[in-house]
Amino acid sequence: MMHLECSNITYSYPGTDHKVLDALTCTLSRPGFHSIFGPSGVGKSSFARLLADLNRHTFLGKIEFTEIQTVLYSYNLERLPGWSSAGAHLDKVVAKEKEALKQELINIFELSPLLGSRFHQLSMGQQNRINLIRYLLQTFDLLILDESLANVDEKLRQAIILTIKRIFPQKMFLYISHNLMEVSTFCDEILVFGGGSTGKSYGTIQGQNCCSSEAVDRKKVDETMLEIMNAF
Amino acid sequence: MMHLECSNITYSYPGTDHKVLDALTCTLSRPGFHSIFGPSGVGKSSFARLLADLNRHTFLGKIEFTEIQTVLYSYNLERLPGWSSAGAHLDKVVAKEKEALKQELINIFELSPLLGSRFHQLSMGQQNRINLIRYLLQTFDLLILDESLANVDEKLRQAIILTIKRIFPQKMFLYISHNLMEVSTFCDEILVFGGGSTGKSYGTIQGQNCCSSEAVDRKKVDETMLEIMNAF
Amino acid sequence: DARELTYRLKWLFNASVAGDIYAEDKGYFTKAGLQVKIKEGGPGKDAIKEIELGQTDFGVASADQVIRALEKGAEVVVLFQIFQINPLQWIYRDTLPQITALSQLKGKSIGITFGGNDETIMNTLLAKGGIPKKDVKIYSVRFDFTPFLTKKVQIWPVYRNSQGVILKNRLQAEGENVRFLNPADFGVNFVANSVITSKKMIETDPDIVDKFQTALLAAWRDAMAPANQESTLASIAARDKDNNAAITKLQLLATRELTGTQNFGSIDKDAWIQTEQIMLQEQQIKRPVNIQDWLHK
Amino acid sequence: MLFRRIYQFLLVYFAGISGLLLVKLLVGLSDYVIPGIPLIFATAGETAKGYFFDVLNTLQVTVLGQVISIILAFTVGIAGRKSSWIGSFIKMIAYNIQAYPIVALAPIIFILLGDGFIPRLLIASMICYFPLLLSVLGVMSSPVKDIEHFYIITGKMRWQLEVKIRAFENLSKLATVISGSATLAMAGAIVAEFIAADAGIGYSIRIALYQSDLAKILVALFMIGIVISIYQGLLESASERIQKAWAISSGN
Amino acid sequence: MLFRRIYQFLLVYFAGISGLLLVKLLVGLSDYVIPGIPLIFATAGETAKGYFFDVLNTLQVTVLGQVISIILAFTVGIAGRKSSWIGSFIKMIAYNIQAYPIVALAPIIFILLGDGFIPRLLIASMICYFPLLLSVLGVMSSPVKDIEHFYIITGKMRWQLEVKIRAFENLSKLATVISGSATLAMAGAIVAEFIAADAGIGYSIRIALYQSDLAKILVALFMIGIVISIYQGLLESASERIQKAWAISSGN
Ligand SMILES: Nc1ncnc2c1ncn2[C@@H]1O[C@H](COP(=O)(O)OP(=O)(O)OP(=O)(O)O)[C@@H](O)[C@H]1O
Ligand SMILES: Nc1ncnc2c1ncn2[C@@H]1O[C@H](COP(=O)(O)OP(=O)(O)OP(=O)(O)O)[C@@H](O)[C@H]1O
Ligand SMILES: [Mg+2]
Ligand SMILES: [Mg+2]
Repeated sequence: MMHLECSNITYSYPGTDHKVLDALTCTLSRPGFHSIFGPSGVGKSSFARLLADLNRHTFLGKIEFTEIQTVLYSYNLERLPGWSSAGAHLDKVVAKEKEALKQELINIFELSPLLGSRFHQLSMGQQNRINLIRYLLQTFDLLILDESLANVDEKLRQAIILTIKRIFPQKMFLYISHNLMEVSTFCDEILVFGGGSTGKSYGTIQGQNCCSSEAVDRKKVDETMLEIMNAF
Repeated sequence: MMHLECSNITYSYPGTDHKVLDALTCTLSRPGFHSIFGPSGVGKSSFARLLADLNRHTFLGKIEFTEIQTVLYSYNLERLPGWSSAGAHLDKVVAKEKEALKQELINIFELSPLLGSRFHQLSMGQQNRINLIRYLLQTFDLLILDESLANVDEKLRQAIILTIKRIFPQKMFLYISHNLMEVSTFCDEILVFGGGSTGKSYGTIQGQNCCSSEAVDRKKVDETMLEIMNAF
Repeated sequence: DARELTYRLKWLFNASVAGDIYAEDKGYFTKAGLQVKIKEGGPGKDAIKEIELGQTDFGVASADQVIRALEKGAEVVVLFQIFQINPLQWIYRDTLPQITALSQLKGKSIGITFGGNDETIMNTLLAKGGIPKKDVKIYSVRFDFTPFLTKKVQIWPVYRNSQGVILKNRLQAEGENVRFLNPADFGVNFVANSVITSKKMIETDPDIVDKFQTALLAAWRDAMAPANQESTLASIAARDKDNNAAITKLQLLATRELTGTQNFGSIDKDAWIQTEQIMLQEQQIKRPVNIQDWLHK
Repeated sequence: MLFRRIYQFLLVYFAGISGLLLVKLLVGLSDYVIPGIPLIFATAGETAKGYFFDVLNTLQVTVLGQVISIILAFTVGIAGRKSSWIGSFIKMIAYNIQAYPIVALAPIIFILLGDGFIPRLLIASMICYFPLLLSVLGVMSSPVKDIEHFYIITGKMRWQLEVKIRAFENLSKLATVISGSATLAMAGAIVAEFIAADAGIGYSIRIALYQSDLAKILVALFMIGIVISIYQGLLESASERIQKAWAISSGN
Repeated sequence: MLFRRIYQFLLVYFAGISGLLLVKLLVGLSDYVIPGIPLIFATAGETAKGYFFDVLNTLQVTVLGQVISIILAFTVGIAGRKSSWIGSFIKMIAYNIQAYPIVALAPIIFILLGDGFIPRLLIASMICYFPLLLSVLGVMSSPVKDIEHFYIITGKMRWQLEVKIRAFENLSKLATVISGSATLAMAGAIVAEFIAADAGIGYSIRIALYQSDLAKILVALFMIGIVISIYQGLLESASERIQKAWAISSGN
């Protein structure tokens, strides 16, 4: 079955001697909506960029993909080209056979009124959404969402996460977010990156992995949140 | 006393006929940590940019500042110039007499180990923090934080908010964020922008305005959150 | 024979090419059964190269060009020599005493175009006058006359029948008079422009060359005839819009003097030999080319 | 824009003339060194019309030459943007040819191309294209990471798209350079005419110089200035309109 | 970088020569039109050393001229970046002067400045500065909003800072243009010498042209090419090192 295994990853940016990742070992053992969680600057984005393009970086340790061919990395500062509307750009990068899926996602992402606008005319949350939707319409096995929904309101974000879980049960996602409750509620395996500038620690915590807002058991979520908090 | 009054603000971007703000009337009646809350694309940033630079925009309605001379607007996509370290840039823009305050903020913002790095070498949350701190060290009466802490982890963000409330009780802040619980817990007056693309509604809800994490009454926060949710 | 021939001049259309213009304008070529197109020259144009490349059939080149080309294996033949007196002379204000002996050049500031014919000629004059280079102030000439006009340089090289006329006229308008220093007066006969064609042309189409030469010579002779002055001026005016009638007339008079009136178009063999010798002396060429062998009968 | 250009040009031109006349007056130079006002007017009366048509003639070469150099600069700039060997090689050829002053290359060009319209056009384009190339290279070799990332990681990046993204992000820079290159093309055309042609204002300037007639040159400069101001102004207005159409006003 | 430049130049040069020789062979031309190999070698033997020093002489003017034009281009570009009347006026002057081919301006320059080193330098700088200006203008007139916002809203923006921010954000573009402008300065210096000077390789080319001596011109072109390749290569290495030092490698 699809899984990802990292052992003893140590990584520094070229020209620096600060270890951004220090002997990171972790496993994501199945498809699903997983997460990386941890304080600002702990190395989440660095790790994600490493996974997305192994060849561009030099690091110590081993990363093994099983049944994962295509890894995509999306982040919240991306932009679309400015010469035509967001909708036109979307049309360009989506294959014909995904038309139905595209329409469904556009509705859930509440993007239909915005498709005629140029990217720079959109609000930040709107930009986040139009960027993410185009990734979802590509071919991939593992998609990393690096704060890709950081500027979207919680309600809509929740709807989007639930949709992704429903539509892509066979794919692996790695959701990087600073919203503890959201991560605890909706994610499956949560890689917790802990420790600040001194030492680093890594661990995996099982999230509630809820698949609808009704299914949320607030108490259990609280437990998970506590577990994560203590992992630091 | 310091306050801000807007009546019947209607605004469209030049060249479009979509009313981004539609007859917005609101009041912020005292210094403190206030908030604008609402779904993505509702017009929060647009309103904030209007407040920050009245002269650059043409709009209908009236905005009145009382005892507010200097309005600053910060947002999460800002960058620092690349030719020297974040610390050096900070030193450049901070007046001598604020040195002590600067040191205090640096510690609370957990920035000391980062001062030697160039801006582009920082993680997103680190970039957010270094950007915000320089605004706090300027002279201002009203500071707008447009998702300025969007990419910072919750724990640190909470510490930062509490610090701001403690150190600047005489100033007015307008915090734009998508984190409902945080807004409900720590903000004073919450301007709720509601409604999506059809009609718009605006209202003010009183937040819990907690000044320490111990003081948080979870039940009351839940009530506020509910009130805000229903305001849509 | 309706074959179209081209004839490349060395310089712009003005009175100094009066005969060439006259030939085309008055149908001398057509009358000879030739179809000839004459093309204006200029600083970037080199008739010898064009002849070799087959871009033109006849052309005008200066003697030094011809000699240099021969040295490098080009096969061009001189048909006739347009100017009996080299138009390249030096102008000076009459505030200087008239130069009657070369020794008078001592101490003067003289313009020469480095690399140009005037350098070669002036060097020869100085050598002839026994004046060491350090005894004159040599000034490097560029394409504008300011140093002469502002009196920074006393003796300045000009083409006697074109710029020479213009300058003289301009200075006269300000009440200044000028004189010309003609190297020929001091025994330096450096040949100027001649009409040339390729050796191949002479071998393959001798009758065309003959007809061309005859027609052109006749045109030059007629153009220089005082009787035809008005019609020559009219032909020139149709081509040269940049000079006014008065100047053109003066230029034509000057040209007439340079082409000579008796031995019109004749090749001054001695002058050619002297030219070659001067160029050898001045190391413009490294080996003799026997120029006399390349002068058409 | 257009009227401002003309108006500004007149200001500069008459300032220049006044400066020259001042020098004339102060140093006491005669009319044949620096022409006086009456002479300038007389000369203008005689030659202005002819020169105007000469400049229009030159303008034709200018426009065509500019179009060619833009095409050339973009072709070479796009091909040379990669830091591959070929890219660096193309850049190198472009650089080297530039260092050779046209006056030295002209004889070779004439040998290979004969005379007429083509070498005139070639020289005009050669003078204009290199500065364009520099800008195009600068723009084309700096990635726009936040836009390109998606296309690269999904394997959708084509060189056409890369070029389009980079061009669009630097639209105003490229527009400045392209409309500015009009004057370069004009200068190039004039130089070409000066060296080689038998038409155009460059040719007329050569004759005036040969006659050492500064008054004529001043009239020619006036005509060149007025025509280039109009052309430049039109180009700028057009480029503004095109930019607006393609981009809708960008930035918030 | 440096060796690659030289090596590439040699490739281009010998390709060019081979092309010319091929034409010579096919059409059967004499040494006068296109010199043969023995003549080229003989000429090289006689003139190479002299020309090399001529080029070095020219290089001095080039370097100085380039420095001046960089200063000039930045001054005008910075002053002209605003869309104010003055900005547009400065731009307009810069544009207009450019359209006047140097050959037409030269007599005026000579009248005003006499002759010698100064006009040579001036002409070299004038030819080099305009393309630089275009790029500087392009860079200086596009705001970097996400960096400038803070300084504008807090009233800390000074023009120096604005310029610094925009220059820094476009460092690689400016570096391309500045190091590329070396060849422009060289071409400018050569043209200036061609028109005006009595030293430098441009002057030697003029003499060779008077004598229709293509072999000499080919040797001169070789010397120019080799020297400009070295200068260019050095500039590029230096600019790379400077960029690294100022920026640390930017981008993630
Ligand atoms: N290009 C770079 N060069 C050098 N150091 C870098 C670079 N990018 C990031 N870093 C450093 O690496 C560390 C990890 O950064 P990273 O962006 O991975 O953090 P993160 O966990 O994603 O944080 P955040 O939640 O704030 O985005 C930080 O200390 C940062 O300063
Ligand atoms: N420059 C612009 N030109 C035209 N329309 C714009 C422009 N900027 C924003 N808009 C539109 O105005 C509306 C409000 O945008 P605004 O950025 O104020 O939203 P917001 O409430 O801040 O949203 P978010 O939470 O996603 O940042 C959106 O529909 C957006 O598409
Ligand atoms: Mg990150
Ligand atoms: Mg916003």
